[in-house]
Amino acid sequence: MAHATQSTTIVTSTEDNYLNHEKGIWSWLSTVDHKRIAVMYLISILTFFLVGGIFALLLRGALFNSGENKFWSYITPEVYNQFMSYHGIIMVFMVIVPGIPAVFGNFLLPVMLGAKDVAFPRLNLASYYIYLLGATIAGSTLFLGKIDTGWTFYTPYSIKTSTSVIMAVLGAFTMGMASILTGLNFIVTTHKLRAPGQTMNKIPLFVWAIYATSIIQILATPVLGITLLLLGAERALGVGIFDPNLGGDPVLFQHFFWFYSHPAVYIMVLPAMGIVSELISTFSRKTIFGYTAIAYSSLAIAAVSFLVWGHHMFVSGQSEFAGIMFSVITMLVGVPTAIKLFNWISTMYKGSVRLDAPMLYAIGFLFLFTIGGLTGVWLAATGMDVHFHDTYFVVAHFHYVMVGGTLMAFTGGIFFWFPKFFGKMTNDTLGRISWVFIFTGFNVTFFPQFILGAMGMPRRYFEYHPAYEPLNQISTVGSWLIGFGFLVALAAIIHGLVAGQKASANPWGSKTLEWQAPSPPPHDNFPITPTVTAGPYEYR
Amino acid sequence: MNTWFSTFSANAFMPIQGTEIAGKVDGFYAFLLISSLISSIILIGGMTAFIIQYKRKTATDKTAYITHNTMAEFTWSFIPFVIMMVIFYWGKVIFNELRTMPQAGEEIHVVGVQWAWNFKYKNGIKQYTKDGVTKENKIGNVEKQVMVVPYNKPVKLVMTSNDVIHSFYVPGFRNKQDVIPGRYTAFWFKADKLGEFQVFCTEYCGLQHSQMPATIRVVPEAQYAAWLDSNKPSAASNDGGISEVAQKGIELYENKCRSCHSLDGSRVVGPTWKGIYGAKREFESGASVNADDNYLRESILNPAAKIVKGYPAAMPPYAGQLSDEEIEQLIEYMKTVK
Amino acid sequence: MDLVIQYGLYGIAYACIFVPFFGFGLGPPVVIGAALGSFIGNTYSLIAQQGILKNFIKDKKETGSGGPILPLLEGAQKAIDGFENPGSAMKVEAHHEEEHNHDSEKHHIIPIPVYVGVLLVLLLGTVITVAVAQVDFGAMNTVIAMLVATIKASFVLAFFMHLKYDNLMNRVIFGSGFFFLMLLIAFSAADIFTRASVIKAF
Amino acid sequence: MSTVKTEDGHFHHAHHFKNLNHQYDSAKQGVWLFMVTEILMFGGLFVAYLIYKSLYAPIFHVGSTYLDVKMGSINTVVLITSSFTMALGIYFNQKNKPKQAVIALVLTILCALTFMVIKYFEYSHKIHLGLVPGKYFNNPEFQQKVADFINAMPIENLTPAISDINNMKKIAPLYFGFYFVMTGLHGFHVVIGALLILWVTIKTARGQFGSEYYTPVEGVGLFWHIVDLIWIYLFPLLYLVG
Repeated sequence: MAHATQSTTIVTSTEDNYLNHEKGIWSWLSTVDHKRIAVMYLISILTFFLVGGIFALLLRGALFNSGENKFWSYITPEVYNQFMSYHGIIMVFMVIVPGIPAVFGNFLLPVMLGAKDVAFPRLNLASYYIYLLGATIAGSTLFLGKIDTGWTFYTPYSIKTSTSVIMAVLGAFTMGMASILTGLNFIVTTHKLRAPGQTMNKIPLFVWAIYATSIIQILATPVLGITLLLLGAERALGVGIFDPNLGGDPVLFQHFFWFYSHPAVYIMVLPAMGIVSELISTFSRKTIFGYTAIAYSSLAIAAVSFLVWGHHMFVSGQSEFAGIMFSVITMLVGVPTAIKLFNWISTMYKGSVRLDAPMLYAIGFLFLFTIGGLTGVWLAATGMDVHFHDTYFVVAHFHYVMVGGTLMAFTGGIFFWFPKFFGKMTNDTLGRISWVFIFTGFNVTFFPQFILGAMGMPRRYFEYHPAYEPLNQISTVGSWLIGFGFLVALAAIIHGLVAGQKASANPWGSKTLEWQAPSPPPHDNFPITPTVTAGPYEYR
Repeated sequence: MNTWFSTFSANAFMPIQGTEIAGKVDGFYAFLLISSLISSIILIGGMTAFIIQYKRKTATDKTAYITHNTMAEFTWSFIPFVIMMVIFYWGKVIFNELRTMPQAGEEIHVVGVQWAWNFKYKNGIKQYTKDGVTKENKIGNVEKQVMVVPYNKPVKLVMTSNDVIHSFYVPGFRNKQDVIPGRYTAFWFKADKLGEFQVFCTEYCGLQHSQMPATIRVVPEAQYAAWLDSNKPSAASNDGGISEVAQKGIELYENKCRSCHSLDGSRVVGPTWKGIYGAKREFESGASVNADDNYLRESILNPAAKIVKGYPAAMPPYAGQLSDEEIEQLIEYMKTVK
Repeated sequence: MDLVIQYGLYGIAYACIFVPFFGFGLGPPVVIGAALGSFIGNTYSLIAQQGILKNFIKDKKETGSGGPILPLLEGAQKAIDGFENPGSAMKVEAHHEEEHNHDSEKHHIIPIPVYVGVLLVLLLGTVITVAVAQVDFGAMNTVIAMLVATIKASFVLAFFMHLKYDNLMNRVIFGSGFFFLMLLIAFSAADIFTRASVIKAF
Repeated sequence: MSTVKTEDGHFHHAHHFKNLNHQYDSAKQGVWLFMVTEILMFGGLFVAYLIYKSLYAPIFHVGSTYLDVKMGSINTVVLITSSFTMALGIYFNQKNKPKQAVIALVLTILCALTFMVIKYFEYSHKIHLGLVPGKYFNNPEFQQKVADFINAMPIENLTPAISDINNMKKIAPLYFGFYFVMTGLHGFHVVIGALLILWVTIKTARGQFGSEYYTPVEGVGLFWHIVDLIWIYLFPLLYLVG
């Protein structure tokens, strides 16, 4: 445990905490307290997640059967393409990329480092409003001209289509800007605001994961910025850089787009790995196995993620030499991921494991991320990817690592840090029930899609070959289970807010620094700034 | 259910192998399937074993203070590294075979247009979708283009697209290749099974992305030669006595105009070309004129100038994209559309 | 042990950067230089900034299993400390202890004549670029133009932006920007210039 | 919350930092991280430019002959002097001389404005000639020049893409697509830089900076030097080496 040598025996629950420090809605909207900004992010991200989830259910409903009598008759191919695009854009740009870093990174990074706030508090608030601005711009396309290019905006279709692509692209650009500013804030906080005595190998693994994510955010998002700007210029002025009739090369657009978007998938999954390291260590009451290995493999993943984007383009007209080059380096990304998985599982060895709701979500992460990771290796092999590219195999793969990985860890994180956020305990049985529904529903939805992919069903298809119908019907039923599971999770959270019993400062007996601050922590996090003398996972 | 799926044979859930390479890909698939199964058993099995064995008994259990173990950490980073290098190399060998074009062999040209695959043979046979895929053509009975190919002979497809990126995917051959406007890409196969193979478009290309299938029909050598001769367009008859210039107009119509203007009077996005030449046109601005050469040329170069009443101003200007000679061919063709 | 892991992972990362460049032949010496340069720069910053070597020596001394290399390492540590802040080798202990509150350091102020000198160099650089461009050296034109531009840019960076007097972390941060840009160029070019040309037979 | 000058002339640093120096170092590091994102954004444009320049060399060669090297060099000199005056602005703030600092900063803003005026002339001249990106391009004379240039090229360095003359004539406006996007985005950054310097000049005039606390001036200065740095690379690539 980070022994705080000064006696910080928790003063009886100080009435003054960050929630009731100031009253009134304006005190929330104009706050620069990183904890309040985290709560505001949580609310926005959960709403966008709800909207994205509804689009997902509509999509699955539309794909229930193919042919004349559609399950949702009002969904036409045009409406389906728009739903498919909105599900992608909302989930990627509004929920998963900002998700864990903005909510848990904002709230926990300063507390885990023993700091009073992030390095640039006003910039933190500005990033939240820039994120909201971007979300409203992209969201406004729902009413002004829709968008039907998918979240990848591939040219030349995104140049030719008459839907409002410039609006959506501007929204994505602005949200990218917010993501850069958050990453910048977290890097400087980790470098400059650590508690006295807390060297880089005494910080919790969650901070390492957020640090690696912020590095990717800083180095990858600008290239997405310029790509989207050029796409806007393409549509407005006909600049011709990505437009084949004007001499451009659409494959170059894919290079620029995936130079951001593959590191972006590591922006999505690395924070989730950070959360899982915390959960596994706390709920096995055992020091993490191979701290340095996990910390440095986060950095290794961040570094190698910039070299592998070509595996999205094996069949897109990319040269065979480039395909082979990207394939060999993509295999290297698998090594640090395998290191992490093995380390988490050996943390449980000789531990004392307790399956509360957060731990169940961590176990769910390990189970689903193993399958997701392994199928990723299949797609990295060029010979196999030619058959699987742009089929439902890929859809299943990235849902296993994104929903199975990031969203499982996100929900697990909410249940784990709920006492620290709001000072109340959530109802554990409701949490476990929600896990059961989400876990089974997830497998019922997405495992059949691996088989559909092997059978060759292409992606983004509204009408599919009758041979694919039975598996699609199973998948749609599964999606209702997931929907119900997340509703139960929402019920557990609301129940916690309304009727949760008072939480002590350290309900789970965890050893990292944030559990030494009272929950919910006061405005300046710690009555006295703690001095750290030992590692973050000193369970005996 | 269509029998071209072999559900419970060795290559579980993979479509019937249409080429020899498909067999190799399925072998690789079986290896990946088994090795991943073993790895997940190790990982998930180990996890569940630890969870059950080390259940928490009291709130303050004593746990072992193990921080790391170099030997274990080295093995479980080196062994996956080696397995992955094997997977990479095996994949590379198959990829190389899929992507090295045969020297000799039939050459067929494939043109992907928004929402149909068109095929062109050396001796001039054109499998073009005349009026495009209409609304009610569900996948079950859509009018699919058929590419007839010889059995057990290498066939090379030189593919391009006229508007957006599509992707020519034949599940039976385990091969797919994007078709990119402004560039040629190649796709080859040597079919070693008779019958019909399904072709999908797997790169998102808009409204009817899911309704542009095609079929590859593999026929014995002799039957293929006979088919080629019987369908060869004789030089004389060129589609009902249209002049040479208008003939070229068809090609331009297929590439550039078909997705918005129909020939049979139905409304797609823009007005139909049926009986357009000389007809009276009313405009949004209230003025009206008979559709002569100048009006048609102006509407092609700068369509926003005169918008026909009741139609959206959605046509992009073609100034600088079509040469005068091409515009001439289009107008000549429009005259023939009755 | 963690040194082994750290440099092992560095090895993997740099191996992936060599693979494309060797295959593509984009001047491997340039790439090896850049990779080794940033590798050494990073290691140096770890040693100078975070005292990794110092802890390593301390551990080895405590366990008494230093062996022959210990004095060597101590010499290296002394050299690095000497280089890091000249003339105050003795102060190094104090410097590392209170890592965070280094009030003693004043912000470096560059005298005006130095600024004027840099201005003249930049103006001269512009004149040279324009003059050289008139003479046609064929492909060399681009190389010369980029060379002069880089010299001018390094002057702006070093003096106008105080990078010369800044701590190592900011230099590494700024350098990483160019490094990742080089990755984008190398890999996109590796694809675009090695595409098989497909020709129509009829 | 932020740093404010108290009556006795000292500055109180933001409460979550240990001291002014700690805050200064953190702020500097934050600004440098933002500079990396600027470099990477413009870098993306340079990458696209270099790739297309090597694919369609004649278009870029003939295109660059249409650019006025005189105006470009004046603009370079203007931007370099503005960088110099910006550095002086920081220097005087470090020396606690707000009056000279304000003069230096105002000079920088003037240089920025002259840069934009010269750019206005360049743009209006090109638009007048019809040399604009693809969709609105109508200057057949430029297309013809590209065709003549290719015909005059020696056979051995004719790649298949270049030898297709009428295609090259059709895609010739690609050069001006690049020209307007790169210089336009840079110009936009010059305008943002000028506004930031204006904000900092007002604060200097109000005496809110001193030798202990001048971080905003240094931050804006860094941004301005990056904008100048990008022009140092942009000018030869577009104007000279086409």
